[in-house]
Amino acid sequence: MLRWSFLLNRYVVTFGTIAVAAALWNLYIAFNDDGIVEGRVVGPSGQPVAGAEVILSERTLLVTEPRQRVTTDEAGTFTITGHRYHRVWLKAVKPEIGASPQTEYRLYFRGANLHLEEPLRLEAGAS
Amino acid sequence: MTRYPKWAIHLGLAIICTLMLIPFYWVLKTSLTGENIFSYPPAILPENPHLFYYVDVWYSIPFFRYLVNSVVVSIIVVVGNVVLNAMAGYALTRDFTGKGSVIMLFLSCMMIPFQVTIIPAYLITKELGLLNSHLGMALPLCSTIVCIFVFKASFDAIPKSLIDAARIDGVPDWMIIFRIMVPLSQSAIATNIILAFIWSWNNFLWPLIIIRDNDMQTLPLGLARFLTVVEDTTGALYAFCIMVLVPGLMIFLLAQKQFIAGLTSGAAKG
Amino acid sequence: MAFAIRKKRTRELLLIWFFLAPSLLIFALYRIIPLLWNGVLSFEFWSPYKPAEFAGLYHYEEMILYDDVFWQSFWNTAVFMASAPIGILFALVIALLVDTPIRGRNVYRTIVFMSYPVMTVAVGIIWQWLYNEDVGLINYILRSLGMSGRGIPFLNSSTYALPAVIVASIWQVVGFYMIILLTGLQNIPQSLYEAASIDGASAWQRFKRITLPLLRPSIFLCFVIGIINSFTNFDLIYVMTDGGPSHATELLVTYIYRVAFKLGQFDYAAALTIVNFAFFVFLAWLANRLSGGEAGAVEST
Amino acid sequence: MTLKRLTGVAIGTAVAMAVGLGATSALAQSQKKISIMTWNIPYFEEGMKKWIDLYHQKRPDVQVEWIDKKGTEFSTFYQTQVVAGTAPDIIDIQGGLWLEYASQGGLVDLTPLMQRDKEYTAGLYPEFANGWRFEGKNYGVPFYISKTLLFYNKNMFKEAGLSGPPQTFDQLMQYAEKMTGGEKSGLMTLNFDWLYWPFFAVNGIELVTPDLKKAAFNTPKAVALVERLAKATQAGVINKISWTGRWVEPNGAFAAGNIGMLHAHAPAYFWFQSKGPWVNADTVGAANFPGGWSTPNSHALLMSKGTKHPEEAWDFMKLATSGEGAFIFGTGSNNLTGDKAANARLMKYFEEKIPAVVPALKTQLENLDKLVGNWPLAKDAQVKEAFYPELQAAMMGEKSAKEALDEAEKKVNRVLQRR
Repeated sequence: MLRWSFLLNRYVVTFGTIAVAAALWNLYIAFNDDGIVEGRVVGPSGQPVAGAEVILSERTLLVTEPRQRVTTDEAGTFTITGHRYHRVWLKAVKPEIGASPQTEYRLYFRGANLHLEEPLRLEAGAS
Repeated sequence: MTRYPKWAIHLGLAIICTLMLIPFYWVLKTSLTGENIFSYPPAILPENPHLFYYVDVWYSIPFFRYLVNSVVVSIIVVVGNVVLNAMAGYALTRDFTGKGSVIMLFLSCMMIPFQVTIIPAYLITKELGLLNSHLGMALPLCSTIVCIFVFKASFDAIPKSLIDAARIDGVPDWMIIFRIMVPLSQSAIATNIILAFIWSWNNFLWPLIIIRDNDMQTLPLGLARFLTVVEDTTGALYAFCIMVLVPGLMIFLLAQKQFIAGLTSGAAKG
Repeated sequence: MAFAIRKKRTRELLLIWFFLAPSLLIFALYRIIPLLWNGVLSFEFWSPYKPAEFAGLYHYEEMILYDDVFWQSFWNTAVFMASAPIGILFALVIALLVDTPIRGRNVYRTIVFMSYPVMTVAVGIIWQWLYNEDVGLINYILRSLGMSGRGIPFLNSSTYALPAVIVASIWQVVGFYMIILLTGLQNIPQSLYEAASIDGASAWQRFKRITLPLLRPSIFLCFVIGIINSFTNFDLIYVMTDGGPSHATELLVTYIYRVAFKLGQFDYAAALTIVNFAFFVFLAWLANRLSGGEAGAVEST
Repeated sequence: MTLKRLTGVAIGTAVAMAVGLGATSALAQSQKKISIMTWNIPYFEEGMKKWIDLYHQKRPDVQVEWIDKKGTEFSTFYQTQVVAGTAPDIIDIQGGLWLEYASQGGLVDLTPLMQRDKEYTAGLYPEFANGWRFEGKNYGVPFYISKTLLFYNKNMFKEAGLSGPPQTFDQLMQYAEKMTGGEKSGLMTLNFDWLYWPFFAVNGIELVTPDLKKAAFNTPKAVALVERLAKATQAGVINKISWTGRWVEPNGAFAAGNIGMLHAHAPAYFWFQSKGPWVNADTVGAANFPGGWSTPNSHALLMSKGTKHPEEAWDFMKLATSGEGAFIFGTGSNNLTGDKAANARLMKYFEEKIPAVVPALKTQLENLDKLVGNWPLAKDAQVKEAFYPELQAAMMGEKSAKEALDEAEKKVNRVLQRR
């Protein structure tokens, strides 16, 4: 029983805690890095917009490059899967209504799942 | 020892610590906000702090790979310092002809700046076949003069009677060293660990010269990634500085108790 | 019997040299051979692309007779070295304060030491900003207090640049000094102070009679580190000012690097290296002569 | 005892890690290999992959190694490699560093290759290609180009009642004076290499005689100019950082919005734009320096003398500096290249993606006959070192213009005459 007590010194405890934390974090990542982005697109007055195009872009040096496009369904929701970035830019466009400003979302790891609390709001006239 | 009131000492130390901490605070603040530090007037408190610059650092360079390299090199350096310096330090506690010259030689070696030795040192490392290797990065730092003297002083402080007694009992030299002297010099070992770690961890120019392979780079070499001229990398640069600093601080905090004691015997028992 | 003693002695000598060998080997490979290489090069015309030619004293003549920058960096190095006592004094005050039995002194020690493990490049960048003429914190404070109208261009004036760099360098190394002094302080037996108190010595007298003399080896070690610093402190200047403005902060070591790798005169840089080294050896000899016992103390620290 | 145990564990870990890592790096050494060393473009990773893929279409059997170093450590690393005989085959160089290598025979003369591959050479701008010519031989092919221009803060111009950029040097100084006051100063220039030389060129001052043997700058006109600039600097009309800062400080100051005009090269735009959210086409203008003078600050690809595979390296150089390869580089680094066709494509790309930078980029291809500050001096670095600190001292008011120029003349002549 006493044999294990030598493990109770600050070196083992410190590095052990770090190792455990790193392992837990990696475990968390493993379950949450499917690269899913879910959200809704709404019009200027807040009504869901079907058939809007949502563009996910990545920033390369100074310009943003579109990487994926999806279209919203009846309820105005959309799902992007399989992105591999830790910073994504999202923009929704529906030519008849307008466009949402391109917004940056930063993530804690590559391919992190993202559920948008706030819907992308189209602004009339913008493109 | 002193008759000053405690609050005065606390006040004095608080002022000094504030002065020492201001640059740290600014590095930390900028790493959390990424604001242009050349804007005026400077914002004293961070606005909208976030950790995403640390994420950027992690992905901008192969951080984990560099970290592993840095750790490997530092471990080699630390082990080298502890073992080799202990040996040299022990040798210097004994009397022998040429001792004075050896000490003078060590002292003058301290004064040769590394920058003037780059080319020949590179050629030598090439001859040894150690280019692009962890050992090649570590070797020049594997024995350091200050640390040799720390060991020497620590050994000097061990009562002669103890060693003589062991000798009379017929205990061989190497056993005296490892069974008596080393256990009594924990503080010198701690000192060696901390200093060797700091020096190796922050070493920049030498790895830069001898490493060509991207897979072999150490953390300080990642700095270049954050000093390019076309991108705004201020926040990431400072986040990077913090990330490189943390291990050094951690080692210091862990070994602090022995460290302070180690330098004690190093400095005063001459 | 005499034979046995001699045999034992031989074995001991073997052990001693065996123990010294690895360290000596490392220093030979990475310090001494490169220094000799520099020595040979300093008498040649050499570049990476051409075979060497004998040059005699050409480079030394150039340096001493024509090279103003050499002389300037020489004096700057001397000033840098002479500033070491300021840092040590500052460190001594801190060490005395954190040596008192107060709560949280470990926290104070850690904070003061914290500047030492920081990458020098980071220290340089942050101090560059602190000193900035328009937006730097120091000028911001000076202006907020109404002490100066336009900002002081610390790093851009040949008057302030060297002191400014020295302050940053002291900031970086003061924690290291403090630890050394603190350990020296802790080794002074309390009984000495008690005895002095009984004799009615004042705090100042106790400091002068007991603390200072017993702290001399530690202080001397700090000096040695300060002197090494002035010879090898390259990164900080390289990042903060790159030797400017107009070589106002050029030290010998930065100048040698500049000459070798920026101006491509490796042969001339080698001559500078040799002079730099000779300068140090002279200093060491002088220190030895002046302080007698003290140098012995360094040997044993 | 804790420490002892720790040491044991540490040794074990270190050995295991070293062995593991060593094994991976020991693989694959037998193939033909060329290496390219670039100058502080670590972000070009993806583009480099594309380059190598393109290259492998033509030469599948050649491995390509990429090394990137920051400008400050570039020459240290390179010259060490040269001494050891392991120099990278291709190097990307900026400024005058190459002159010293070329004059000592450290670089491959590319003239025969350029003459052989006429189609490739014809696609380059002759003015930029000639910038890499030393004693009649071409040592480099232009890789990406930039030269100095004048950025101006339109907000400050408006406040001062000015419209449009200055056309003459006198106007430049007057405008700068008008905008100066309080925190604001009218003019700023970058000073590294010879970037400030247009100030001298516009006033008809030459650095050296045409045979490059003697200093030619110490004239009454030059003294008057230096006095004028120094006075303006003392008055804050020219911001002092012009003579002391390197890159971050001057561009950072412009980004802070307190500088009327910034004399810098095109890449500065991206940098101060990233620091100053206010920067856009409506607030920052770009124009040629009065008289159209500019100092090129271009990069070229050069070949080390020690290369074992000159043909393979040359193919890579051509790929990187023309056609698709050049376009990849332009988009990957936001630069213009030395290839005319690639630039035409790049301009379209920038007009679509970053229209704000287009005016600045346009100046880069204008007045190509008025490039200054690019003398083929074998001791360029030493001349710079002899000249600039004196000029700096005069600008900071520590020496009179006359004294400084006299001293500089003496030093420059000494460098030019020394062996």
